[in-house]
Amino acid sequence: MRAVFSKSSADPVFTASNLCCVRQDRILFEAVNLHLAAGQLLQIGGKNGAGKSSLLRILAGLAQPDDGIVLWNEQPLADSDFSQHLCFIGHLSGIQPQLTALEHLEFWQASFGLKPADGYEVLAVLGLAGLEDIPCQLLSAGQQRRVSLARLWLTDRSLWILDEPFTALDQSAIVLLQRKFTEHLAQGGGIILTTHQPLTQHFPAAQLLELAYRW
Amino acid sequence: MVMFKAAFVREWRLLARQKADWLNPLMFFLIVLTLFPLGIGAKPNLLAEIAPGIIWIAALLSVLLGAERLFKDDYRQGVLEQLVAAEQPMLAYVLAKIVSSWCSTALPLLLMSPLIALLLGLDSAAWLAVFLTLLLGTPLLNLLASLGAALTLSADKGGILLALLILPLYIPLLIFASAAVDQASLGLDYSAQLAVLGAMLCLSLALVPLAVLKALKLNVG
Amino acid sequence: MPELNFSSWSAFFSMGGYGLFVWLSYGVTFTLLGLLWWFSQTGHRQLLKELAAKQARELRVQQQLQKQSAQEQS
Amino acid sequence: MFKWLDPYAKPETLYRICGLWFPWLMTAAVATLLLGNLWGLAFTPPDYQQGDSYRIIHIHVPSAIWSMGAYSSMAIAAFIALVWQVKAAQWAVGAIAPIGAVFTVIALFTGAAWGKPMWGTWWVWDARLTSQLILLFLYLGVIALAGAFADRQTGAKASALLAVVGVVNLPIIHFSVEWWNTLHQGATITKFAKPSIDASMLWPLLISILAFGLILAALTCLRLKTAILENEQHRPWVRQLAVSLAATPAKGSIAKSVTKEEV
Repeated sequence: MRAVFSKSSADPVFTASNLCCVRQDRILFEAVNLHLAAGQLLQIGGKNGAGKSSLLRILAGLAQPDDGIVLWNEQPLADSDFSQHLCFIGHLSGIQPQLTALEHLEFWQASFGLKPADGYEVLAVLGLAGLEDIPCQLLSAGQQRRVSLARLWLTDRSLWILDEPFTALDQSAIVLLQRKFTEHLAQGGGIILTTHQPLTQHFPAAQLLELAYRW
Repeated sequence: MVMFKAAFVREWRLLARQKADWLNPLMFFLIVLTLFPLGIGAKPNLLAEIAPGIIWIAALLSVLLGAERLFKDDYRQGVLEQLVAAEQPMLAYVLAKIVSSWCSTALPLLLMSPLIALLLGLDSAAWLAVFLTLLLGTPLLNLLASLGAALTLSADKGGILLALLILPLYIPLLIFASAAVDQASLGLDYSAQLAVLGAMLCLSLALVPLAVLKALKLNVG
Repeated sequence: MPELNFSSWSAFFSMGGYGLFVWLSYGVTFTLLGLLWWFSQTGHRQLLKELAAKQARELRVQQQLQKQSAQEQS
Repeated sequence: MFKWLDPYAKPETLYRICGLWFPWLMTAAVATLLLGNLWGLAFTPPDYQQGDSYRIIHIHVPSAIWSMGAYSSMAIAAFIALVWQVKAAQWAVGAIAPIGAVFTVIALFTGAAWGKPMWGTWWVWDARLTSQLILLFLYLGVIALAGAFADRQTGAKASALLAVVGVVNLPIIHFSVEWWNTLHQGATITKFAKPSIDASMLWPLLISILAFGLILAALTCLRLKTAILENEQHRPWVRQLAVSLAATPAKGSIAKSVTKEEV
């Protein structure tokens, strides 16, 4: 059911070399290199304003690097089928306050090209039972985040790029999400995320890329 | 197609829950129409003569008024960046947006056109011309307005800028549509003007959604 | 060589009665073109100055950081 | 198509080329402008119908021609920028737009000043004047859009897209305005007869047209240089350039520093 991430698990399928990003005439970062193989997790750390989100947007193909290149299966992102393997959840939740959780799931399933699944089940797993059909503006920030993360339970895509997925989540939700990560990695998927949470405890093999704040 | 349906249904739900979004431009349209006779004078001959211009200017202003919100929420809440990142069928999404915006802003205008004709003292032949030009012209208004909305999506002062960019592009539409109504009120044939409007509609139906798509992508990136 | 059309300076300036319009047009044209040139030119210089100032600022920050690290070491 | 060009070397080379060409183009522009205009003002006979007022033609026609020319070159640059992602073309759009807008204003103003003695009024809704006015709106839209974004790159790309949309619309607008004009043509407005211009009057006009073209080219070079620096300011070559130019200050700043020391 899952898209094949790589031929042999040892090869990095997702590499970025010599990335440079300039925002408002300030060099956020330069000469950033990274690579990710099947079943790997990459954590990007750094102070506020160090360019973590900008790096994620470049890796997701949303923004163009000012220098350097991002490769998927040895092909530049734009020429590859990268976007069909990507699930990107940015720091914006993608939640429309007037719509209910179920209606969100419906839209996401269609936009991922998936067959409609049982939304109630997914939402119950996320601890949102009983909140499925009320407008999201009535949910708390943490509950909205859970709705937003429900996409990870819906999607069959292999590379997840997540910007601060743990924000606003309580301990039980964090554990839930980490378990989902473990499951995804075990199936040969890859995860790139930014977080200030130390992850090496749960994911000893996680790579850590620290972006320095620079002038 | 699945995406089109999903996006369309989503848009309808939003419109049903945010009624002010489409009701306010409609009220604006009616109020502007009332202002003209009050400002210029209500002599029936004069009104009938300037009616085509008034109706069309009011229509394009009210469409512009509702245009800014078109992609704004989806942009602010990160829906657009997710759609762009996952290369989901964006064109279907764009088309769903344009169609639903036409249904919410222009369709009511069409339905109200007999009332408008009554207010401005147009006879039934002129009303038919108003109806037909609105039918052919308003999709064009919505297409171009959505392009303006997409272009100014991440701009600092989107609203007024949107009007500035798009109003000049409306000029051909305004010219041919009001000329058609003019001809009709004189009892002349106006099929040529309708044909021109139809041609412009076909051209922009083919090109504008692509430009909107491009504009959305570069605003998100 | 084409011949001079006007017999005197005053005839030249009055332009057969159309002097106001002719000279107004030429005046506005040359003023606008001149302004455009001037703004483009000063904009370029201004930018270069700003870039130099920005680098000087960066240099000061770096020097400050070096000083701090030297103090911490000693 | 242009991908093989080294992304580093290109803006730098372009900057050098523009710097090399600008003085020559500007000198040629000033020389031809003076030649054409003086010739047209002082050395040609007056028009048998319009008297000396027709001498406005030597700035009106060139600015009108090149306001269109500037828009088309801007749109070509915009098309290249959008299709082949050439950054230099993207910057050229922003560099040309203000020049084109100024040309359009000149054409409009001189048209009005020419119309006053001929038509008895500053403004008539003549097809050409009206399309020129709409062209100005299109230019203003491109300029306003370019400056409306917090992120300069987004602004440049959006205005490039708008320029392309505008150029598709321009013929439609032009023909619809022309058609509208024939429909609403008032009896009081007498159009100019088809110009059958005498050779003695034609030469200065041609030279003036050349002059405005040279002005467009020269100012584009200058503004493009600024745009290159602005967008490439984090590159080493720009940093070196800025430092080396700052090390040799202009006369004004020396005078200032001297007075400061005296105080």
